[in-house]
Amino acid sequence: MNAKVRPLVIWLILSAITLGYLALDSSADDHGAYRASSVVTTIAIGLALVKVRLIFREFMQVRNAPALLCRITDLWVLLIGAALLGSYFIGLAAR
Amino acid sequence: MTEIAEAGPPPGADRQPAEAAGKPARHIPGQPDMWVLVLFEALVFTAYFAVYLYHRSAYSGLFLRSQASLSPWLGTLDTLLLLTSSMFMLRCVQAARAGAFRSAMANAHLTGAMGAAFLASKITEWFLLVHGGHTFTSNQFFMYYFFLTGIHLLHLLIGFIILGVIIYQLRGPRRRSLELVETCATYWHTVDLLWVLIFSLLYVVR
Amino acid sequence: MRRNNPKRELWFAWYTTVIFYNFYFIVFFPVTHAQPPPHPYWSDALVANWFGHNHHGLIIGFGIIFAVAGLTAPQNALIAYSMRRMSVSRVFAWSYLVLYSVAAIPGLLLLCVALSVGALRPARDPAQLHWLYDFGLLSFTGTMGLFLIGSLVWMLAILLDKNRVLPKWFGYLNLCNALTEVVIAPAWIFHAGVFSWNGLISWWVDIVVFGIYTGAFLTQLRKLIQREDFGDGPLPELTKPHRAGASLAGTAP
Amino acid sequence: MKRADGEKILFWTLPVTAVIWVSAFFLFPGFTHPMSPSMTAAQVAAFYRDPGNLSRIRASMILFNWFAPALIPLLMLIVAQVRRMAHRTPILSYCLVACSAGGPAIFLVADLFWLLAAFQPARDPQLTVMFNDLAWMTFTTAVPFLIAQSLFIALAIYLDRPDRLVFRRWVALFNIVVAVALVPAAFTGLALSGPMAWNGLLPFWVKNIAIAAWIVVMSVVIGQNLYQRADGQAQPAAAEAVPA
Repeated sequence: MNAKVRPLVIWLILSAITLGYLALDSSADDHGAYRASSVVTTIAIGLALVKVRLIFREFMQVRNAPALLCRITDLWVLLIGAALLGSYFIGLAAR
Repeated sequence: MTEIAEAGPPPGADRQPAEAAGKPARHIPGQPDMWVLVLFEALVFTAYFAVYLYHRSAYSGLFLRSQASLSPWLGTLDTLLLLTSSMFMLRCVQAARAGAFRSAMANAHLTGAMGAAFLASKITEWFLLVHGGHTFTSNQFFMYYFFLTGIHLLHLLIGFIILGVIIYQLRGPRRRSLELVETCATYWHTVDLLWVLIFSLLYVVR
Repeated sequence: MRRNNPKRELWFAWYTTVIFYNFYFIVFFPVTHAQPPPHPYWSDALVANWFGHNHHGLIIGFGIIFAVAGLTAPQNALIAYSMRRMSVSRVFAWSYLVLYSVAAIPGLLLLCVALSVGALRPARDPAQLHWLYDFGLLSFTGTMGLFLIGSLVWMLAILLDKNRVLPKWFGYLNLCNALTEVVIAPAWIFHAGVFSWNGLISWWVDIVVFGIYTGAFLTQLRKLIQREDFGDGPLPELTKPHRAGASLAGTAP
Repeated sequence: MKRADGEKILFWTLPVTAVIWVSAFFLFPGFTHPMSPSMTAAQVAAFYRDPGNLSRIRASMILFNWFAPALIPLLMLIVAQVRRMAHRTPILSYCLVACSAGGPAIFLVADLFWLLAAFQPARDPQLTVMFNDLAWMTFTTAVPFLIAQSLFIALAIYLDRPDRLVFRRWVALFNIVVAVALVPAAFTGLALSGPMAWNGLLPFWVKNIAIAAWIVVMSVVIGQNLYQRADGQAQPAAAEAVPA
């Protein structure tokens, strides 16, 4: 892909995911009243992690970095995901 | 963390020869040292997020009711503004790398403009919330909301200083350290990256 | 330390720092139980009870701190010295030295005085004990600006330095440490919860960051001393009697 | 001739400081017969309410407030001497600078509590006791930087070149003795009466005499150095024959 077009494409993907959140948002609600939903939470966190990985890879150009940095950033995405989902579900269990 | 710092080229090392030789050498953009900050801050924020999510699921009723006072539209706008700023930042780095300093400068200014728009939007949101009676001490949700958005905004303000460094580097023909520009860009993207997480955790999570 | 070891002053400062942190840890954690901090939401009676329980630990522990707190000076001196080796103005070193020296009073000694006075007479009116307790712990936790500005000064010096005295990543780590001083600010507002003075974020997350930062600067300062090359040359004043040692970054006035 | 750098002027402020110091010490009614920590609340309140005492307390503490910072130039004169020593780094002079802010500043906190105690003597006696305790504890335990600076001076002398010492050896020894004499005061909270109480032998008499002796001795030594240096300046310093 052309280096000039590529940032634009990535930006479009990221923006589309962001707008997708709005749909996700309203799907969970009961006529304006917010309802708890583990599905929405998991999807929201998952999508955020996809965006984070895209930002790492494309915007921060880890794509062209040594493999070590690629691995570390991927590990970080997994780590963040595990911590977020873990704390959410532990909180649910502790309720 | 030390390994990353030592794995890359030493700070200030000139890697022009490798590129000139036509080898697309894999390299870390900017100082590898900046990645220590990025990864460390990402972990610190993850700790904040984990504490927030745990409390959130333990008291979901209060959090859901309070969350309804946030405007998902404003949050989405904020996210789009920062994503756009990050795109301009990437283009700025690409232009600087290609030696197109005029274009790099324009993109740096666009980055700053998007960041400023985010700042304005955030302050507006805070203003509206405080007017609606929601403050830092109102309840658990707003405590986390103002803390997370506040500490993120502080990172953004630091980002403006860093953007100033980029513009200063690009302006003087004798400066133009590509390494510094790339280092600063990495920081700017981190601000974006953290916001992406904060947005989904404060506005979307149920 | 060999008497003629040219780095003896630097090693003295480094080892003193390590010794001080050992005292600090032993006194604050197991001896006085001032760390992790007790709860900010306790009633007068519970606070009075805490003072009664920890009477000897507080008096002896803080007695040790009163005896050794001056050992913080070599640490600040060594860090200031690291900045004198850098290609930055000496203003940085002096600023750091003053900031961190002043910080010892509100950030350390006032806590020791207030809690010692509380422990002195556990039968004192519980409301007054509570005031002493708040005074000590808030002064300790809530002293932010000195450490914040101090860390930023060191960060800026490292990032501007061209002599590569300390690695840049450590410069950035200073920013992380400075940010914990912002995160601690809500401890002045909340009596309970994650942002109170013993909260999950304001204390636990911050102490982990501080621990990593302390470990990092101790190792980096150690490496700095190891790299330092004074050779076996004559002492500065032997070669040039007047205001000698201009060649040494530090010795010039 | 050495150009006038003002160090001697700073040095000669010390007698004035000493006058303030001695008068403040004898003016404070709680020092000549140091107040016991075992006094009851009523006794402490009566001490501050006594009109004769009250004006003496206030006057003496106002004087102390002027005295403590006046010592900082002395500390800086010591730093200037340490800089002349044959050290490779400024670490020890930095250490002394770091200590010089701490010592007088803690003393000022104690001074503040005494003045607070005396400001509203009609208040609840329990509160007056608390301010009195804070003042005495701060005053008595205000030794950390004094101990440290004595040890740093001793170390600085030890590391100086033996054949041309800036301070003579006994000054180092004297400083170590002072540092040791100050240590018991740190533990004054252990007892409300006896030799370890804040009016007892170790935390009050030994500590304060050690501090007084330190100020006097260090002033004299500094004065000697300032004048010797001025005399010796006529000949080049290298003339002090160093075996090559």
